[in-house]
Amino acid sequence: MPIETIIGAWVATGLTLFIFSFLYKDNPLFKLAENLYVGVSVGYTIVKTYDTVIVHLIWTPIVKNGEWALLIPVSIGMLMLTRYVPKAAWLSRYAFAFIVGVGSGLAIPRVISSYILKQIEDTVRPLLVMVPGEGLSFTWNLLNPASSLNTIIILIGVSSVLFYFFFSVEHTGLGKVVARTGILFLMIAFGAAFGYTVMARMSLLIGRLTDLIEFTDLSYGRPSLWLLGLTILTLVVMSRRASHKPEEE
Amino acid sequence: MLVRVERQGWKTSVLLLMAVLIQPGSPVFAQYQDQTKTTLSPPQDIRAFDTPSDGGDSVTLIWAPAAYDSAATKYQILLSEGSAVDPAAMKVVAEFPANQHYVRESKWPWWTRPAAGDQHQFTLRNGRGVELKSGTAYSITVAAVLSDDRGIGMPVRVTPQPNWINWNQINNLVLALLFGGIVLYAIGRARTKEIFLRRIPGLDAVDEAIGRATELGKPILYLTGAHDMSDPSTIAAAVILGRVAKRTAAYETELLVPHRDPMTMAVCQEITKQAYLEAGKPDLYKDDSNFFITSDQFSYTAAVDGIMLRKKPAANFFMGAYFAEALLLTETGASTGAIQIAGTDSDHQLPFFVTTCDYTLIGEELYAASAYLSREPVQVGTLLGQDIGKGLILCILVAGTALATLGALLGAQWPQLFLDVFKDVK
Amino acid sequence: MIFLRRQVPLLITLITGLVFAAQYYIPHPASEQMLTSVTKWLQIIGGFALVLGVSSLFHVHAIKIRRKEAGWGYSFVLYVSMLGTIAVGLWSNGKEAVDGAMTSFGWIYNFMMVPLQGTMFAILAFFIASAAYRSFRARSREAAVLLIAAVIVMMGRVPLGEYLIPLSGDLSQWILNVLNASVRRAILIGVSLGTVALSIKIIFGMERSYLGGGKE
Amino acid sequence: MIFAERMLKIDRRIIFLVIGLCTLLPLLYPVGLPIKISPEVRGVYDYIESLPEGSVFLLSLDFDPASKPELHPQSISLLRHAFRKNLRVVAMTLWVSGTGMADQVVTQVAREMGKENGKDYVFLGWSPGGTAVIMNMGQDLYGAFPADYNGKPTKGLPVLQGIANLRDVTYAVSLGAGNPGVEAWYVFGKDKYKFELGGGCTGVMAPGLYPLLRSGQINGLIGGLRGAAEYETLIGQKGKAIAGMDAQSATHLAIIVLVILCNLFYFSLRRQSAQ
Repeated sequence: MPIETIIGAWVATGLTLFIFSFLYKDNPLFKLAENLYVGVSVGYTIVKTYDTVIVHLIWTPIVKNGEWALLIPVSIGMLMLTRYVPKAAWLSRYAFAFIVGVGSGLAIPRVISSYILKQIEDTVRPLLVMVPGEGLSFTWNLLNPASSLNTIIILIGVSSVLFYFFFSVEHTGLGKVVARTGILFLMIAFGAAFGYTVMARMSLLIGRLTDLIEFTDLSYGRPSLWLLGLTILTLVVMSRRASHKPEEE
Repeated sequence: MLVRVERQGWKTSVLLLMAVLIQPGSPVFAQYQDQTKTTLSPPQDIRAFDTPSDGGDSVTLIWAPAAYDSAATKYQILLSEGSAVDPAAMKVVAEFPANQHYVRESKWPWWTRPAAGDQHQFTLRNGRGVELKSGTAYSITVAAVLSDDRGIGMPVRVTPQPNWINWNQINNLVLALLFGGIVLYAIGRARTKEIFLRRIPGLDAVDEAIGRATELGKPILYLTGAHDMSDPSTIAAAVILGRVAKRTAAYETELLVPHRDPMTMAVCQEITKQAYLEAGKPDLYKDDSNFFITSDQFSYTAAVDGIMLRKKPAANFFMGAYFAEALLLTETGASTGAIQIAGTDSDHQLPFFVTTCDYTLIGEELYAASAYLSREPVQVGTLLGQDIGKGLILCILVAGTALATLGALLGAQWPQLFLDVFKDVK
Repeated sequence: MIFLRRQVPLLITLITGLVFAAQYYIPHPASEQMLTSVTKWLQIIGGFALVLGVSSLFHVHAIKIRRKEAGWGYSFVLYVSMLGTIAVGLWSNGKEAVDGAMTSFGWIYNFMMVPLQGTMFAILAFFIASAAYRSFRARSREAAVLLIAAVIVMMGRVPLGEYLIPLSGDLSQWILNVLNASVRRAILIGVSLGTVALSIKIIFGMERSYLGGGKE
Repeated sequence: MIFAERMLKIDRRIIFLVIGLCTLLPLLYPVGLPIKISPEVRGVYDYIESLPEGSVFLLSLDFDPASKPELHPQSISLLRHAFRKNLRVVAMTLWVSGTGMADQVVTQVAREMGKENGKDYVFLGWSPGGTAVIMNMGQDLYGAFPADYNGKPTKGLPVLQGIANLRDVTYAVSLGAGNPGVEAWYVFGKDKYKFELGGGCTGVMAPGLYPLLRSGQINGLIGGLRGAAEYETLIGQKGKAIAGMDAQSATHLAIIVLVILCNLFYFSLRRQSAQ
């Protein structure tokens, strides 16, 4: 195995364990890893942006292909950066005005078509479905998402939740019933999201532990085991030293 | 130029609407004519025109259905540049089974549908071996082919053109204008008149929590979320902070507001000061009740958790935008026995807030609570405008379902006149 | 001066907003050409925006180091790691790998950034578990409904759950596909109306918080 | 202090330990329970299966290392499937911090399947602007990505022959961990440029994408590690997702038990304080 991979395995394991040490409590090892993380990812973003934007999107097209029109976005970008020059900071407004204006304009029709029209289109369905051999009938199958029963349930769900978020109407009488139905639907959806989020977080843990297990291999020099011991030792020493000092705050 | 096209378009659509309404009842009979040497009759009623509502480089053909329409028979589209008269010299650019490509299979809504649903249609575009350029005249026709038999229709002349308006999306434009109008109208109304907003139950819970903190003589913790002041949720959180601060000033309860963003902190200091002034207790105001901790997500969380454990606030408020730190905060808060009230539009964190807090303002309720408190015309007007929009959509959903069911029941086409308007047809 | 500082930006927003909203309905090649150019511009401006986004970090930590505030050592770590990454990245021409062989920039990415970022979120698994035990209580009827739905989905989405209670798979499928979808649809419609309303307010100059920066 | 109260107040580090063990033990000693295939995942699989050789398959890996455990296995399976069907693969990312990872996975799978860079596949890399990149690709692919990840000009690459913009893409799949992701690919891509779109996402995102799935705006959805495991089962190649499923089962069961215990103690406490 190449030496840089072995060193890499040790570094990666060490940093992983530093972050896990937060489970014990907030401590210097965690803070070190956290700041290292922010630093590295900012550095990474800057390098990538430089390579992609300056080299591939600006320099090459302008110098090699003579696309001088690209100087317009470059100057708009420069205007944005005037934010850091107090006297000229107002110039950055021109850039933001342009970006926000274009963004808002682009958003309006697209949002209407994708999120309003498409969603209405799929909710508005006939309650009676053509069943081969039976003709037009009401289907009760819950497991078929397109069955009549599910069409009604979806209609009730969408309408009651929409109604729940009405703010210029008092929720009384019939409105109260509808709003309560809405909140029940909302809670079920939140429950589903909850279950899925738990699943996602557990998956992440599984992924990290899989890597750590891989690094217990002898070919890497078993960094997981050694560094686990070392991290625990450091935490113990640090908490001992902290307990000797008088409580701060 | 634009105006003229538009007017023509309107005329066409009115005519087409009539055509659609009248056509379905009248059957179209295939005619057999032995014009060519073959036994297969050529396709009839061929019409070719520039494909409407597109960027050019494309033409559309319409022709009548025939008795031989089946999977065995094929239709060929023949094309040549200029006004060729000899169909044999034309190039075959497309071929497909004769029981395909009906107008009803295409996605045109009734206002742009060029012919009745039972007619054949084919849209030919530039590219993939077809050369079709805007502004050039072409001859085009359809041939029916069954094994060796070939019936070629009369070639028609056509010139593709780019268009200035996509009529298929006109419903989108109408809705955008309608909703835009509603919002602007509602804001205008909110400027001149008092608009009714229902009281958000969460605000009662806020008062209750402050009351309890006073009884216990413990402080109140208020967080404004992860975003800076440019985010609407932070603005809403700051507005609600004003209300909370006013109450704590009146009850003389300690208020703690740890921050992640220095700018937000500065704004919140002003808001808190103002609130104490309004409550008539400016002498009780302390600048350091708003304090900056750090912008790092987890270090901030650990620090706030530490405050919760040491000072044991009687009530914790979490307003604004939150990410993964939400659970770490609310769990610690719950373990100290504090009343917890959350309000966020970060939908991914809502489930956790609902299960760990005593009361949660869900999504738009946060904005509504802020508008209810601030009475700012733009905020209130927007809320009213959105309510009208939601009301309209609600009506469309109910009426649409009823009409669609009726349509299925009666086998009628007319409900489509309504339903097509609320479809994304392109 | 006020005209230049306040009115002109609002005018720019009004015009660009209306033009690009209208563009959607105009299929003519001229309008398409305009969209092509401007989306390319937005890409380049997006690069500048990224730089703007990270630069406030420079500022905050520079102050910390200069004033030797509590924990300034960590800010120093941040600075060094950032500058180190930039130096190595430029040395490697911004490539993590050349023909499948890892560069030193790739090494930093693979053995520092990937594990750090990955683990940051993996620790949440533990906090979810602890919250599950200590705080996920059915305080109200609503919270009870939420928890029951959550348990069904958690059961239905793993092989063991489907093995123990075969119905849970179909049930969670139905919850996701019908109940959840209807709620998400309503939320989507509501949020979209909000987005459109916000865009309209921005275009007509009623919402100006995005301008910020610089005194009037 | 009564029993329930004391139980609720136990040190949370004990729970951390329980969860750690529930994850670790099944990973070390797998059981291998069968995995059922859901229609959402099958939607993506069947569509790729139906594509003729040489169709253009665009894979946008819109995630960063934070979601690697969920989306990395999905991208491996999808790429293996696409290469096996001899599709022309165009890969890219909209998330800057995912660039290195995306390059790695594409190169690794291509090498494993014996595919040639530039001829059978291309990795375009990353470009800033998020949704603007999608729109620009829809207008002009070569404007959005003048060069691929390795700096080679994209114009003239054999794999991109006949592709001018997104309209020429047969099938696009976005593996999204947030925004920009699957939704952005619909709103700014498919809505106008009319390619078929499929989605893969983290567990956190999945429930929010169901309205789009129902309305056919996306034709399939691979959700989280479970979705990845289903896809691995479908293509018959076991990977990290299937290996993780036992641990996933164990942790879910542990969480469910914890929630039930929490509520048992909570209600017994409430009853006692009511008395």
